[in-house]
Amino acid sequence: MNTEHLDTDEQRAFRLKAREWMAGRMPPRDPQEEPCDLGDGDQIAKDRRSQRILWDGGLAGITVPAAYGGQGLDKRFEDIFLEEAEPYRLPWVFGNAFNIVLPDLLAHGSEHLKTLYIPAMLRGEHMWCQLLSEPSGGSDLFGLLTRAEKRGDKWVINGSKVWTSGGHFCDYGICLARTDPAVPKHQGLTMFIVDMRAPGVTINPIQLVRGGSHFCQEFFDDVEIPEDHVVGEVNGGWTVAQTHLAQERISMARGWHIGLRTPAKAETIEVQTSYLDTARQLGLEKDRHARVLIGEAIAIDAVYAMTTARVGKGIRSGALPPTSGALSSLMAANTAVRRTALLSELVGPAGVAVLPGEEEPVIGMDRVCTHRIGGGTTEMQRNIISERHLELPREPSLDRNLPFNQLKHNSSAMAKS
Amino acid sequence: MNTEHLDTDEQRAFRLKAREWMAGRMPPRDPQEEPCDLGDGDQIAKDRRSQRILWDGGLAGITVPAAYGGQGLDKRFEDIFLEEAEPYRLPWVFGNAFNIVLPDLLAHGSEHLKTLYIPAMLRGEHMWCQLLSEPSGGSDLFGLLTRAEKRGDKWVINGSKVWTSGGHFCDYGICLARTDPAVPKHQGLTMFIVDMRAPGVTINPIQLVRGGSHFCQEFFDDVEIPEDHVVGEVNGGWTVAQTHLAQERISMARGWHIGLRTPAKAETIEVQTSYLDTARQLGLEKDRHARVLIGEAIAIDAVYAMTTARVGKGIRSGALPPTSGALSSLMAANTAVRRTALLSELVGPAGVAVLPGEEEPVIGMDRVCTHRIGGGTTEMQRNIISERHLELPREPSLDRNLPFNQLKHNSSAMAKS
Amino acid sequence: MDVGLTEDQIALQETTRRFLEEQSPIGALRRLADKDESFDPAVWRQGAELGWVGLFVPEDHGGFSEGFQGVVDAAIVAEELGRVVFSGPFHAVATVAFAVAQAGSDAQKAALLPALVSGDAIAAWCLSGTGAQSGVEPGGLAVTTRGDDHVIDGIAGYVQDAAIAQHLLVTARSDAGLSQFLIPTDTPGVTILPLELVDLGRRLAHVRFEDVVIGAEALVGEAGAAAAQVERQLQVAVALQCAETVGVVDRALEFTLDYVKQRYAFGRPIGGFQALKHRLADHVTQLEGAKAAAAYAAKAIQDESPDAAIAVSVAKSQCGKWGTEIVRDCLHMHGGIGMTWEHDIHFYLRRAVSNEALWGTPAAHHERLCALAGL
Amino acid sequence: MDVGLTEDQIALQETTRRFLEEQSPIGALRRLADKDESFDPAVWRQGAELGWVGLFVPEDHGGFSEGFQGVVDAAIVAEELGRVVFSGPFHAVATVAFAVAQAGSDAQKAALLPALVSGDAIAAWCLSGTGAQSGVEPGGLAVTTRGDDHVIDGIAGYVQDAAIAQHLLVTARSDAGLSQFLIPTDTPGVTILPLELVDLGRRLAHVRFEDVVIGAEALVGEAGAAAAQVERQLQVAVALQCAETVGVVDRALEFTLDYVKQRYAFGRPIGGFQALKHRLADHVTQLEGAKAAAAYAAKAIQDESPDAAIAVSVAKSQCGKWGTEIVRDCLHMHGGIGMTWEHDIHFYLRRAVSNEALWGTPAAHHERLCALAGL
Repeated sequence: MNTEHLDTDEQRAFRLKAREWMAGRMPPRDPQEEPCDLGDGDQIAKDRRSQRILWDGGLAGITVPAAYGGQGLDKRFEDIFLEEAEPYRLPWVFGNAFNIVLPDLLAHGSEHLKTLYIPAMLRGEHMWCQLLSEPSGGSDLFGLLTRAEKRGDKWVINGSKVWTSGGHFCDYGICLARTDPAVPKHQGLTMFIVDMRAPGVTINPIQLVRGGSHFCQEFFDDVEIPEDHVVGEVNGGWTVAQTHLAQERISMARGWHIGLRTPAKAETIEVQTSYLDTARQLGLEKDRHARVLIGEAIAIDAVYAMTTARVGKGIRSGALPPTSGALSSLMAANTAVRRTALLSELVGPAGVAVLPGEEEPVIGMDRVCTHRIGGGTTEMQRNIISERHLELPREPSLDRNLPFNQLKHNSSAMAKS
Repeated sequence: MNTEHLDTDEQRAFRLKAREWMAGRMPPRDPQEEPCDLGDGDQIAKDRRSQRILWDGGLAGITVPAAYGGQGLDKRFEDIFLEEAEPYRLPWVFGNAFNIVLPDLLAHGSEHLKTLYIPAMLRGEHMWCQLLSEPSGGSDLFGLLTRAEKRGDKWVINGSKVWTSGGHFCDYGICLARTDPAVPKHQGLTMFIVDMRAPGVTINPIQLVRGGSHFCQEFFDDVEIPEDHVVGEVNGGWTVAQTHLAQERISMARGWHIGLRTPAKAETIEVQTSYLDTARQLGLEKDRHARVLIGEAIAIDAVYAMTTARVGKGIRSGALPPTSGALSSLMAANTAVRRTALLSELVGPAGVAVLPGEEEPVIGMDRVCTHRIGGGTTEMQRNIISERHLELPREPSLDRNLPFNQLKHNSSAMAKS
Repeated sequence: MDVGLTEDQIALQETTRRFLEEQSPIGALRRLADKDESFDPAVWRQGAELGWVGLFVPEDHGGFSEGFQGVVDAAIVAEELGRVVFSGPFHAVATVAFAVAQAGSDAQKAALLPALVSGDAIAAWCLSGTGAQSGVEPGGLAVTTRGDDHVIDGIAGYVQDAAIAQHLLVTARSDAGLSQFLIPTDTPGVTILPLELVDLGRRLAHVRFEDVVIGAEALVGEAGAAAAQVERQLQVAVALQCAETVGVVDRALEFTLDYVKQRYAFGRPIGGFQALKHRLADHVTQLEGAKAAAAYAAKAIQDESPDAAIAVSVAKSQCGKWGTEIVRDCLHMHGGIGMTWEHDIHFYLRRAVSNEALWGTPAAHHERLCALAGL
Repeated sequence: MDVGLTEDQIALQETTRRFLEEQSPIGALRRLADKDESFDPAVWRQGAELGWVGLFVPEDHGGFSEGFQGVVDAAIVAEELGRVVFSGPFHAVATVAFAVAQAGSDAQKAALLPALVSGDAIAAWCLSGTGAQSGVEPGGLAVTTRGDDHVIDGIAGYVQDAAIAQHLLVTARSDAGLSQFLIPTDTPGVTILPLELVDLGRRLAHVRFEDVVIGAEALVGEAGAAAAQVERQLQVAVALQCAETVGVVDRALEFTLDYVKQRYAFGRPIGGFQALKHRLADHVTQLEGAKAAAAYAAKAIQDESPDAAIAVSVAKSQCGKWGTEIVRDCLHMHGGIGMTWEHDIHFYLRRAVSNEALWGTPAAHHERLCALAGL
């Protein structure tokens, strides 16, 4: 796994510096720990401290230009850093900041915004969220209704965003809003930076079916934004969003959390021993039907892992287009649904009722809660695959060319909001 | 099953007449016999004779007006006839004639056409086919390309029809053709009666994957049709086709072949004993996985039978709309596909290879050949159910309002033909 | 279940629906769950007063049905209960009322039935053990004799409403065969072990029997000869469960259809996208199958048809499998909002998933179908 | 299988594809079937000359691979064979060539391998009996000793190409364990019983052994100690079958995509309807899974990875199930024309359905996965 033998002298020096600096300073990795709970304030505080440690050691923003506080090194140095960081918990809560906001700013941000926000991000001072989805439209991102109007030298935002991971812990958000409703829907959007503590911002956690509430809904009530806090061009938000979404896909494919991306993952089939344990507990080891169910669960897990690895390899080598991540996403969803059905059939009533000890019957609740909605519904993944990979005709579009406020549905919706 | 106790005196007299006439004259029913093989000339000849026997006994066209050679009686008499006919093989090869052409003619035909064709039909003299589907469009019936042009006092037909059941044995066909390509596709159609022996008609049997070839493709090369052989209005073919398709659906739902419609079907769950025999032959009686597979096959068969019965009852009582037959059709397709998968898994290699004796491995070939395409693909059934039953929005239509010959795809297709 | 209902049945359906919409709408379940409660005793009593339990009880014990006549009507009620994911102890009480009315002694009938009919008493039905196959056949409890008494040991698994019941109808096996006993829940040696559930509107428990000594007067039917009556009870229980699932799915599909017609994306109602349309067409088709199978099963039991046992397992196969499949996709079609506690749909999915797993998974009923077919 | 191929492998793929397109296109199979023939010996010989069998044979016996090195390359060839639903005896000959190269005596290697490599000889591989589980484990034949000789009795089931083979590699069980023998097909007591097939481009037979007496020189490997070599052969056979299925599905999807882009209905290409688009998206996703799993399996065998056995059964699960599912829907999307003899698609579906059922159904491999995982 370790690629130390490939190091140049310079790389070797960097490796030793990283090794030495992190030893004793960074918190150890706990394999049992949830990678990232954006509803857990303690974890967030710990990760802020860790990020500051990396900054102080010259290990923050390894590939970010030095002008914005980074190290200005190439990708090889990041791999070396990740190898050396393997024993530690890296700060996982900055996923939005590093995976999405940073590339948005580097590609489209003004010098002012870049110097204002990137170094603070690298020091672990700011947590970021992305403010894209709205209650009125999930898959139809660019049909958003949140309005931003220019009043004097300020932009004033009104509307609502939803499914914001960790919204209530965030300092800043990158927010797409409609600045010109009189043009077709893609053309009248602008990307802003919003101070989440600004007057008029209300943040409500969303309670999920299974408990937990690291998603939030935000309401913006005349929230003022300085004129220079536009990322990219006014009414050019769609272009910024393309960068944004591409980065999101790439990050999902390679692993959202820095430090969970192991540069050369061992490729061996892992069999979930819990399946076997369950069969033994139920006395079904020799039951042929149970064995068929378990064998299928083993197989679909393995196929999913192999497919993800293959798609990742294909994207990296250029053999597959970057949108191929949709194949993995769709298979993840289908595999999860099938797995819950197999395990439910295996355990029968024990899937829906258990003696106290756990908070809930896990297998049955998995069955209730396994849905691929966040991060793009299966429908959107199938659209991407069929239209971009298979080059099948696009859906007839009824809203692509008309001015946004002349679409019947929107005119009433915007009147309400 | 027999409803003799409900008879009025008149009905009783009719019953006795039917009973007496058929005894010794009609061929016996063979439960093993395929109901109708439109590729089998002997069967067709036999059925022509049987229909003539019924005619001679005053038992043909029981509900057809006397003016056209029928008995002019109500539905109750038909039920009585079917009860009495139970021991015999009724003439099954006239499905198209009685289920579809007869209602088309009664609803839309001129007096001339009705007197010309209905009595001959009832005497068993003519076999009919329907000439609707074309090679260029399966589900999109009304996108048909076959042209009919008026030349003097004749119509002249050019084009091709396909999936005609028993085309090579038929005397007449009812044929939908385009008479005005300069209007939207539904508006320029006309329904004709075509003499299948006329010059210019070529009939080719289609060889299917599994053998058998009771479907044909017809080519029309300047086929002349008398001017008075239009059913309904010129350019009013769409209206006639609505009657036609509704009758087809109703007939499918109640049973295509007269005599296979038992008026008060016993409602008991029938378990396919072949499933059990197969398990025993393979020594899998006690194998739990095999039992789960077989049990599911038993269940889906039963659910399909119950659903068909329920839908039929619902349509008759008005609780369900007439299009509800689509529910049965879709379930038939889904059930058949699932059944073949279950049985294939049960028998393993014996599904794809057998010792000689049968012509082919039945279970595996069922798996290859089980598709619901004819009689409306599953996609069309799902459209009917979602748009008409669930009242979901119709598909955006790109061809409904434009003149037929201005659709890009058609202009090139019509130039070719 | 609108196909083939009589006028009386339609009236029963409408009365029940109106009562439930007023007294026990789905929102009530969320309010109960927020308080960590699982049902409202007052609503149950009112429902009982409407005659829900009396459907299985003869007139002289406070009800209004003889024999198996109440099964189809009870299925109509169960379907309505499913539409609001009702939280009261209908299945447990109805099954025990049916059992005692059919097989109980006069003393048992007189003592228990009027109180069940009025909603004053709750009874639970102990059938199976705690294994993966629990729910399709008797198991878990063994009975021996000690003098004139009967002694029960073992664990009855997944017993509905045991924790709120005053009476238990217990099925136990001896060398002679199956026996059933009607005993108070507080009989010494009986321990109720409540379970954590997926379905928040229901209560299940394992019930442990340790040297539980019972007098002969507690026998329901003949000692060692209860197999046939137990089978009938199982049929009633499963048929009512299937009818309930039909109600769950029917209602979930209804509001999902409303939702997809109103929710816009890309300038169109999402219900206009063919991918959703076709899935919904499949769902309504399988729901029609579930309605057909559930109705057939109830009717077959009521008519004492020879295929009643098969019909019940056919119904469970269809309702169990498609109940979960359809409601799961209904949730999916709601998108993000379907994943929130505030939306109703998850309560429907919880009930569908639970009904699939309890009283025999579809797979367990498939095996049973083989046995019933003689394999 | 384009992800991760070396340049040499791409060249092998291209050469094979070009040869097959010229010499054995899918239409050739229809012409053979119309004549009631199942393959063309001349084409097989030419294919062998391209090196298809030599991939498993060391240089001194006419081939060019040592050990397990040929497995990935052979899988590339098998995938190409799948794309034209090739009818020659590749799987049988390749598996026996692998077996003899790995475990045969020097005399056996010298006698058989050059003739297999050149296409002059055909050999068949007898593994299992005739039961429903046939194909995943040895069975059907028993061996006893009589003096220095071995005596085989029983029936080997579903043996590919036995009817055209001059040699049989036989797996038989004694009390000591498994043994393998290489014998001429015309050995006294051996009867070939050809079967009727779904797949018209393949030949299967049951092979009956009645008191078949064989000398010790026919042993392949040690008597009673062949289990490990048989397992390896099974892995190779199944991995090649999976690779072939990938080719079958890949090609069927290719021309189905072409078809749905060109076929118009309701003024649009039918491939523009979302119901079809979404199903095709599912299919290409599962095909990607099949490609990943088949490639992983071949590589794992070649690398002698400890997870090779599991990888093979995982691949069979994925390729078996989705091969049939996808090609079936491809046929469906062709509408009426797909149901005609004249169209190619049914040959693809026949091969997919057969490959799913032979050498272990997915369900049989699921059970095997449990055993391999220690359950």
